[in-house]
Amino acid sequence: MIRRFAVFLLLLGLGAIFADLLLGYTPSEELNLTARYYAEHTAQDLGAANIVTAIVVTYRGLDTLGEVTVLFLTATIIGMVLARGRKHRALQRQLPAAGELLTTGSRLLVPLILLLGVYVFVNGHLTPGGGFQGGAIVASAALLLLLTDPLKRFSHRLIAVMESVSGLFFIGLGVLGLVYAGGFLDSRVLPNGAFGTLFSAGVMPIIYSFIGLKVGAEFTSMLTHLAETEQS
Amino acid sequence: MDWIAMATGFILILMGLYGALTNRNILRIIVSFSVANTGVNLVLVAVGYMRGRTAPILDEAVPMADAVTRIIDPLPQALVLTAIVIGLGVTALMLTYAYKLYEEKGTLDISKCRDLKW
Amino acid sequence: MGLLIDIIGGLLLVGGAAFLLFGSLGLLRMPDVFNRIQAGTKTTTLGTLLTLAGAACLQPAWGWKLLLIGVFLIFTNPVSAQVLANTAHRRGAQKTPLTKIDRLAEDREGKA
Amino acid sequence: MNTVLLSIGVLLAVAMIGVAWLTIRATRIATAMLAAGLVSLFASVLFLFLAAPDVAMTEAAIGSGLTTFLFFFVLGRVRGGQS
Amino acid sequence: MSKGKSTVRDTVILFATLMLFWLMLSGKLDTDVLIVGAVASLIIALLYRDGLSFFTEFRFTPQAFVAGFRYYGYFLRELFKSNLKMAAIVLSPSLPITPGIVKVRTRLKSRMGRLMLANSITLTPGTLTVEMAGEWLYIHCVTVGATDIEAATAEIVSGFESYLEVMYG
Amino acid sequence: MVEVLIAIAGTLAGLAFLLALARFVRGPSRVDRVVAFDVLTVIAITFIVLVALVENRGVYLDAALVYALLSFLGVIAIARYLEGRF
Repeated sequence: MIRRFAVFLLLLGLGAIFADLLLGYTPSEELNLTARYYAEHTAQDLGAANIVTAIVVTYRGLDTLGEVTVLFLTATIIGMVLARGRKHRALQRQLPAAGELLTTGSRLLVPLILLLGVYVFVNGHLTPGGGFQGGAIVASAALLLLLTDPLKRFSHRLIAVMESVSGLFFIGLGVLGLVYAGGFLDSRVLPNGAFGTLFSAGVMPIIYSFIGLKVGAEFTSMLTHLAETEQS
Repeated sequence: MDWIAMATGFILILMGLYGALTNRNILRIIVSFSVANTGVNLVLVAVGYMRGRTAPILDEAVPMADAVTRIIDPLPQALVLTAIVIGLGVTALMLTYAYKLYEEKGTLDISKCRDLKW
Repeated sequence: MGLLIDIIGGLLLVGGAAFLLFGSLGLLRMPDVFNRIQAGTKTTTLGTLLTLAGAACLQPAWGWKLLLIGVFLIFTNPVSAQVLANTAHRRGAQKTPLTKIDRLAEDREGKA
Repeated sequence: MNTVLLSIGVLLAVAMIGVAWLTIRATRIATAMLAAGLVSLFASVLFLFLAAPDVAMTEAAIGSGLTTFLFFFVLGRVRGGQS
Repeated sequence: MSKGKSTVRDTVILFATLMLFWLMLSGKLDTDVLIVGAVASLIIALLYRDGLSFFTEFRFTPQAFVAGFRYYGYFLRELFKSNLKMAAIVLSPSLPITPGIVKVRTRLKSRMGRLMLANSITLTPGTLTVEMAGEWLYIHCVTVGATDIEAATAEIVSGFESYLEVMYG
Repeated sequence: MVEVLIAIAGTLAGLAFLLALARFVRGPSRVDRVVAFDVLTVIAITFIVLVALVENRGVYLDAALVYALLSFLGVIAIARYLEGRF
């Protein structure tokens, strides 16, 4: 009873704060200084059409590096926690196979989903989307395979190799930016190219593609680790 | 629109916290947290919105020259992008621990886990 | 000419939305799971296809992408409807008393 | 024209709150998870209304897709431990 | 199931289909788009060997192409007709339905042909494939017509099957 | 003229959304709720197309592509869970 009351009080206080914030909120009419800088300079300096991508990959590239690291740590911890105490016994589950329609349908759709993922992360600097979304879509393709055949096993070695190689290339491109351009993760290693084409915005699409592969590998590794736990 | 989204986001945060504090099943607590997470994202995106403007992507519809007067603030969007991805990582971690806990104790009721209580 | 195509596109949009409404109405009114799947998922698929066609009339430059969304829908939606119906049948979902015949249940019982 | 978008936005917001109530107070835990996925879905459409297509795509692919799947996956593993 | 066919042919067809999809996604025909699309499609086609595409078991004969076009025309016509019927059912106050699951037979052997048949049957409202086992299809109908196997086959399946048989075999 | 038609379409789609939502809230069994989930995702695609038309931004359509995929994956995942075979 006391607990309920405490929860109620806490929520009431938070609600009061939120209501105050909400009533005091005045929508701004003009872009603030940072946003104005991004709006004016992104297209000329970096050649990227999608300003959000420019911020994620170049202006705040270190943030993204940290984010990818956090994801990597999460995937590793999940793997370690789930691998501990797992008994290496033969799979004894008797699972009926998926129906013929689902099998054929997934074999038809998986390549298309993979291609959609590649499109999303290669075109990150032109259209909405980018490495994280593309990586999630690539992982969805792996998920579809897992759903169709629960006993399917992906090669952990392949996933790990893909993950680390993409990570290495990501860091390597960042260091190249340090050597040949303004600083770490600067995208102007390659020329900017014509605005609005696929090969533009320096190394931005390449970096985002590697982020996409890395994120896709990390998500896939999380999913496969969870899938390999035995049903209790 | 921004005002509506912001109010909805705040209400979602409150509801998520309420659910997380009053439920006893760990999985339900995690689900409530994910609702609160969505609410936070909604509030952050609503802060960056400006009326009558459009997405920060330059193409035929929004030429480079009048970008300053036509696009909205791109920075909150980049932040929320990060937040969503990290949110998935955190959720996956919580779920993994919930599974491990169930394997050890055979229950998901949080009031039964009294090992660390003093 | 351009105006005519615009109006056709707008009418297609309205027709698509109307089919969405019929689908949802069927989803609400039908008595059991299978009929709900029938009314819900497929009428809405046609509704969305019509909406996409209408948008393609209004903005011809988006045509390819709209066509692609349509193709994805045509190939994903029936598969998910089938999987769902199969699951419902396997779980022994309740069938409305109006049901005349169920060959699948007969055959499954015959085998088991 | 903008009034229609605005009313759809209000509709989405109200639907989100209703479905969130279902999330924290559903009798079955699977329903709660499904409702959480639905909250994410509506939030994603609302992001698009707020002129943030990047965020909308991320929320759709990650928040509504992979997260819901992870929930159901773990729920399938701990079947019987629900209360 | 057609086994023993050259996998090289399948891979090439998958590659071509993926390339087509890439061009539809991009919507333009520049050199850089083509290069990146070719590399991505090639990697996916080589990596995922089980992949099927719409044309994997397609017979590349003139009759098959003609049948394909006529199939799509027939399919769209059926789609509209049955959707209107469904709308009438939903809107009528008394809800005149007599649902049931009937069993029908198909002659199709190829995987793509069977998938297309099941999808077509499902997409036309009023009929829904519930299970496919061997040559038997179990179909849920909102208004059951004939209940015996041969008559139901003639009613539901044969329209699509005659075209699909020419296309895929 | 076209704006009026788009407005009518938006209203009808909104009504459809409400009806499907009612089925989701009421739905006696979980399979009913999954069907409603599927229908709501498909209606969301219509919303996206309408927003793209009103705002005249073709780039919004990329999100609709992801949705078309998502409804499929979500429904199959939940159906597999309900069958009890993960």
